[in-house]
Amino acid sequence: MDFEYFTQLFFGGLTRGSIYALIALGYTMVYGIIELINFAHGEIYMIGAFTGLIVSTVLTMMGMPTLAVVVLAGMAAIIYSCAYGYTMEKIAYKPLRNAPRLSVLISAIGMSLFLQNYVLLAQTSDFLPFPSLVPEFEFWEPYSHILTSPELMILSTTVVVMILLTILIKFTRIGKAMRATSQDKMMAALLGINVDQVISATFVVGSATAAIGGVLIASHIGQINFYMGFIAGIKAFVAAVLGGIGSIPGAVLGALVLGWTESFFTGYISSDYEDVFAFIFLVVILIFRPSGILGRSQIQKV
Amino acid sequence: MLKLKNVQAFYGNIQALKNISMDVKEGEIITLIGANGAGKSTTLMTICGIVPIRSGEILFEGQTINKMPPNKIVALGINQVPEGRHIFPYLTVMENLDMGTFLRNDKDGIKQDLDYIFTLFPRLAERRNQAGGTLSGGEQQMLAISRAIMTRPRLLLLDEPSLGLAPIITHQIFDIIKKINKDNKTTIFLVEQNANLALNVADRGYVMENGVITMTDTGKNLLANEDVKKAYLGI
Amino acid sequence: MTAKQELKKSIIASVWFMFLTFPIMVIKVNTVTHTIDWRWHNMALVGIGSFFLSMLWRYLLKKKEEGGKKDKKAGLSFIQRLLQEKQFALPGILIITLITILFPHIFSMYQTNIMTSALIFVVLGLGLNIVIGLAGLLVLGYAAFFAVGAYSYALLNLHYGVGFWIALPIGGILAALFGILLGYPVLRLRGDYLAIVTLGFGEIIRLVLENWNEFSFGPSGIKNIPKPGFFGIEMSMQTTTIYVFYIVVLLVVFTIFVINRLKNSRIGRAWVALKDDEIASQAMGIDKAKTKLRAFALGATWAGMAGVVFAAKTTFINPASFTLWESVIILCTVVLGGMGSIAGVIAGALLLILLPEYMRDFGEFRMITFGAVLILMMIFRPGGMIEDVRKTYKFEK
Amino acid sequence: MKKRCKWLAVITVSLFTLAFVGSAIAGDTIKLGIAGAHSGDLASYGLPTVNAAKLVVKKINESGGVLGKQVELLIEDDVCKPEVAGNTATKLVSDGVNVVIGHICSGATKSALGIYKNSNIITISPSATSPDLTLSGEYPNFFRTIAHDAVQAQVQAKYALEVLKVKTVAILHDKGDYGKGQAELAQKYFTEAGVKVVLFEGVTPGAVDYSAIVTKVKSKKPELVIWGGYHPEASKIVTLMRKKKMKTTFMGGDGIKDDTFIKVGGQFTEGVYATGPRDISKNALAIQAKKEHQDAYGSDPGAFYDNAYSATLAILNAIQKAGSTDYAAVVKALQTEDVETPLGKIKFDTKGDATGIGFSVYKIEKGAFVEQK
Amino acid sequence: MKPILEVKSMTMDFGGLRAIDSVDLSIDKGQIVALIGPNGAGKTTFFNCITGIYTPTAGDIYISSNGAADGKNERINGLKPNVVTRKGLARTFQNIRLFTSMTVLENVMIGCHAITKAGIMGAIFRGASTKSEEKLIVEKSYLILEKIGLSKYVDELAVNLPYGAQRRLEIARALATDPFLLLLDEPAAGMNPQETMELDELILKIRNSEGISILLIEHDMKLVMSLSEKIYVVDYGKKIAEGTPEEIRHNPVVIKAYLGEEVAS
Repeated sequence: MDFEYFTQLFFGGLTRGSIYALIALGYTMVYGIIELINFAHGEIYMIGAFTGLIVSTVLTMMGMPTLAVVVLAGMAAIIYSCAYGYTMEKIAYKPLRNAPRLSVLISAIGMSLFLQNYVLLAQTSDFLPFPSLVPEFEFWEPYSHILTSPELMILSTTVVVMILLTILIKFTRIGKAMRATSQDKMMAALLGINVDQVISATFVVGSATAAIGGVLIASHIGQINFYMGFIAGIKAFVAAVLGGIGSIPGAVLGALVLGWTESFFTGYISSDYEDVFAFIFLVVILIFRPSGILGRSQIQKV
Repeated sequence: MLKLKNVQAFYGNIQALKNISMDVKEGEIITLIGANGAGKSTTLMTICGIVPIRSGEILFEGQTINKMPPNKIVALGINQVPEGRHIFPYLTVMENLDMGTFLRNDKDGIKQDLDYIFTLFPRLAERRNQAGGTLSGGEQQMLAISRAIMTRPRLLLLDEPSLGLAPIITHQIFDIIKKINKDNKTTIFLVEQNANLALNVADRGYVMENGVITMTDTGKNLLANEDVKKAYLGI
Repeated sequence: MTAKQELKKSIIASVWFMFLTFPIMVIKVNTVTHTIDWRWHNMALVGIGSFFLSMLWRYLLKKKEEGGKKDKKAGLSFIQRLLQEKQFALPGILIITLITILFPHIFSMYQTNIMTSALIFVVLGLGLNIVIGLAGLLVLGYAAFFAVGAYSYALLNLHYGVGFWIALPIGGILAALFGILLGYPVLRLRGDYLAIVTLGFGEIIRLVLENWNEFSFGPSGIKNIPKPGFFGIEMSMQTTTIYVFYIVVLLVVFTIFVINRLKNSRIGRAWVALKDDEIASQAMGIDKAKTKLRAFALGATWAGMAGVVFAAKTTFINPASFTLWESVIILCTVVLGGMGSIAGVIAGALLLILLPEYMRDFGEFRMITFGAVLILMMIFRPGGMIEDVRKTYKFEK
Repeated sequence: MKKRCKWLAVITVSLFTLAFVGSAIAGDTIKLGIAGAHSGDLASYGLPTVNAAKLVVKKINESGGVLGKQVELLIEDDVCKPEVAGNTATKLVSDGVNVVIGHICSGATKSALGIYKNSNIITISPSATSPDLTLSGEYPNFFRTIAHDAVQAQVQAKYALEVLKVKTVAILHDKGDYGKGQAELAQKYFTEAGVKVVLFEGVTPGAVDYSAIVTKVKSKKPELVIWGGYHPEASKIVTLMRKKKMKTTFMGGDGIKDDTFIKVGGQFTEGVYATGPRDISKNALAIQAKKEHQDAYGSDPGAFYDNAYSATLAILNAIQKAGSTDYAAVVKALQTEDVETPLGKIKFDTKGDATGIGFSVYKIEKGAFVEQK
Repeated sequence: MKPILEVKSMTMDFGGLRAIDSVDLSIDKGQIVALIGPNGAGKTTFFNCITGIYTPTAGDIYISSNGAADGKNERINGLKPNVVTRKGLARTFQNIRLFTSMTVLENVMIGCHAITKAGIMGAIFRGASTKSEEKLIVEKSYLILEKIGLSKYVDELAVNLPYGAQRRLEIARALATDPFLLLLDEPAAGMNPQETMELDELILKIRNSEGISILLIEHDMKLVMSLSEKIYVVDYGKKIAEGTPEEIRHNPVVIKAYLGEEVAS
């Protein structure tokens, strides 16, 4: 098929991959630091979207200008997601620091269920319309049939988030502490790093990216409900593993590869088996590269 | 400088330290020897706040430190090179050293210390951009000690620096330990399996058995002690 | 800690949770009337609730920490001891047998029915326990084998009129084949990578069943699957329910028997060794590939048989019964019950399946409670309800 | 140790107590079971039915009940899962329900119906649209206040052909029981009518976005897109289509003929066609039912609300007319007695489908479904 | 007599890194041979190649289990670790690798895995042969523990043992596989002089009473010098010396690379 079709699928996959990446980052950071598959991470994304919706609606009703609404709602979503991420770690994971890994996993599953049903009960089971926070950009008009303005927004935000995150990890004090903690917790503590604080910070940063993802995707597709975090969470997790869990560039790469895989498979073959293909692809990658695309191969010292 | 008063600690359900009292004076090298599992490493971990203390008191320069989190203790100037070295495997040598400066802000001081380390261990300077995990055992031990020096400790705790090292490297490391003590007036608390070596460099020594301090004396006297000879020196 | 400090901590917790739950609990925007419903009473509830709960929480955590000091031997629970004491074995078995035989006659059909469901999950839990609890392989797609069993019976019956009793072993064998099929490529993977690949495998099976209409009738499923026959005798609904109950009980007994035997055998020990240390196990002459595949195959066999029974019990199956959620629930039964422990897994499965059923009266609050129970159980009893006690081998001269 | 023992005992005792609480409540009431998804991802389809039944029953009880008895609701969750539905059904049967409103999903309904059939319990579903539930004749105890999918597919094909005059169509569905069934029927009728089906594919419900499939639809250049499934995915797809400047007509079934669809999809849903039960918005009872919901819950009613409302009215009316809760009598009353409901005047044919539920095509104009003549 | 283990110009590369560079080694029946060298010289890698954990990049490894002149030479490169064990090569690990959730007895029983064969069916039906096999395993394991001097710990969890005892348990476990060659990776590491002396006796006992040959990696020069009949020294993956303890002690190359002046003197 023609080149334009290919381009459209390419950008479609890129957008989808960017969203996966924003969620996958949280997964991979948390995994990197405490080796936990944080099943409840998708719920943080959902809570980010809900907070964004509630705050933006309230502010709109109060008659605020659109730009202020967008900024404030985005901020609120991030702040609250971070707060939930932080609290979640303190309640469900911190008391299990020395417990078997599976126990922590079950605790995470419990947390996921709890948060889903908490939103269900406190808000609604219905789908709620989410306002388009991103306007149609005039300047983008000639290309918008290939890549719509909101999609462009998602892509550019993702890029910005990636850059900020890279700076955070590579060049800041807390980033330095995160790198040390993820490789050797005890040694990190012996060098004066407050490990508990670093773990909390990781959850907070991961939650912030998830919240950004939640608000962006919600305003892009225009609706949210309490269950939206589940599938997105699973997909993002797959992406994180695909890229090599624990590795930040890996999460981004894995997410993009997953997004493209799904997009091209749907475009050129069939969306019926889209997920089947995505999973088979994952299995094949892991068979040949058991630690994911960019994962560190874990050579066991004998 | 450091005082342990009737310290008790547990590892899980097992009591690892039973009423330990010790005393470290500024500027000296003291050593703690004993069999494997006697509680030597636990003593160090308890001082650093990694293993919680059950009862008793630890004082550093007159200040109680036993309720402090590890990072606060490090900030006071106590640093440990743990058993097994614990190099960050995916960070380069430079990055590993950089981690040691986590609590420091004095750029000039850091630079100075770095130069000092590279004169001590020219090998590390050669390998500054190599990942920590790819170094040989001896190099890793050098790096671990260097990283600890980068924190500018006033009290340096060393846990089994000779473990698994070739004889020639072991001797080098011990020479360096003496040098660090002399150059910087760093107080050194050495836990060692190789009692012979340790007692030779130490001003004073403690002997530990099953979580209890059974003997303390100067290094020389302990070397000459019949019981110590039999049990730890293999003579 | 002083009371004042405690109070301060609780007040901080209270304020924090009021802040945390503010947008979601307090504000409800109505997009129809464009009004905002400010539910301030919720905030008060959260504030008061978290104040007291945080006190309780800290108290419990403190107690848990102190509990860790106790001697390990005394930590053996009442049930664990009961299971070990020989003199209780016979009366215990008698009582349990009596209860099971009488159960469907004392309780209503509904009770029997959900007990049957729960027992099917006991079989599933025990099967997964081979893979996870004994061999230490984290499988997140176990429901796939369950689906293989259920669909083998449904399809074999539909196309060839194969009866329940013949389908039962076939379902088990087919599932075992799938177990090997999955196990083979993932032998090298461990831990979380294995988990995600098996999760993918589970989803693949479900999605294929959903999309391949010609084969599996897609999402509309297969209905009118016959209940198990008893020498061709027509049975009433009531009798069939009881009959199915007894079949499942027998299956459970058979499963327990086999798993107990396996656990204390050469193979069982090899699994545990492999779980503890793969490299050392290989150095002891254990064939890693073969041993792992055996675990996959055996674990899957039980899921397959449970699937056949499940299809016969519900008489209708569609892919919706074999989602990731089912896999997760089965995993929860194993971990919550106590990994490796047969009694634990049974208790875990009964609790996890029966609790939501009996909590129906809590209506909408049951799932949130369920989530909270999972978290609390893991924090305060991380080893599961009944922890595994391995058989001690005695040398008699 | 002792404490642990106690703790276990407490759990066991409370479990058993809980088990008996349900069955302990008895009395001279008419028991109406409400079964459907009340939690989980499909809760939004099940909960409106609960609300509808509650409102109707409240009103009837206040005016003296049915046959002089109060109506009691037994609400049970089946999460739309077949195996849970089986348990739900047994539970309702054990609790002695007289009739059941439900289940919501066709799959769950199929697995529950056998149990009700064995116990002679009439079941009215407000939403299970799988054709063979009634057409197969296997379940004489089954009725529904919604037209089955085949009717809709025929209406869609007819309208597309005669009014829209399309020659090519793309059919999408959500891979679910309901959606895929609908899509397959549409494929059948469109093909029979000589329309070319250029694309027939399922999409994953709940996926993060649908731009790939929308791109694919765009490349196939169909004149019409038929959607089999519910409104959340539909509104995501239609929103994307419009954002990508596609003007292709979009048509769905009763799964999207829901005000939430317009609310959620907003301006992008303008011009979308949906088939659904004949317009009832001017029906006095329907207006009243909607108002009752707004008064009681402060929000617009959700999916299948009117169908559930009508089902409750119909069954209670049939019991009243039959003079007892006797199975045969109530079945007869359902089939013979007309009843005024929000859906209009309905009764049921011998297969169990409601007659009098006409099907119309709607077009969304200015944010509302407007019936097309 | 043929050597029971013969390694011919074995090379092992990891990516671009050459960990072992064309090393030859041979052990005769009943010999105690030591492999020494600085850390990172490739000693453990050498063990891993022989025991099948790695497949050497080049070279050959032959075994001849009875050591008789007409015995069959068997090439074992690239065989899986479990197969190598079944052929009669057992090993211990530098960083103790015991089965932590098992008791001392069970640890040794796992060692018997290679020499027993009960399968799934045997486990389920537990026929006469399985039963007697089980009994045999328990008995054999117990006897080994008695010989190694660990019988008082039988029912303890392996992890609760004192350090020295854990090292010995590893040896006991390896013996349970019925080896003709035992490879010990730093058996004295972390032991105090007393324990080391006992280890010395134990190794000699194993060799003398069972005729099992021993290849060991060790840093404790006293132990190495007193036990071994032949010593190989490696550095940077290359063999730099080979000979009797006396020859090695005075070899200038070895002194420079490994021993240092003090030890040599």
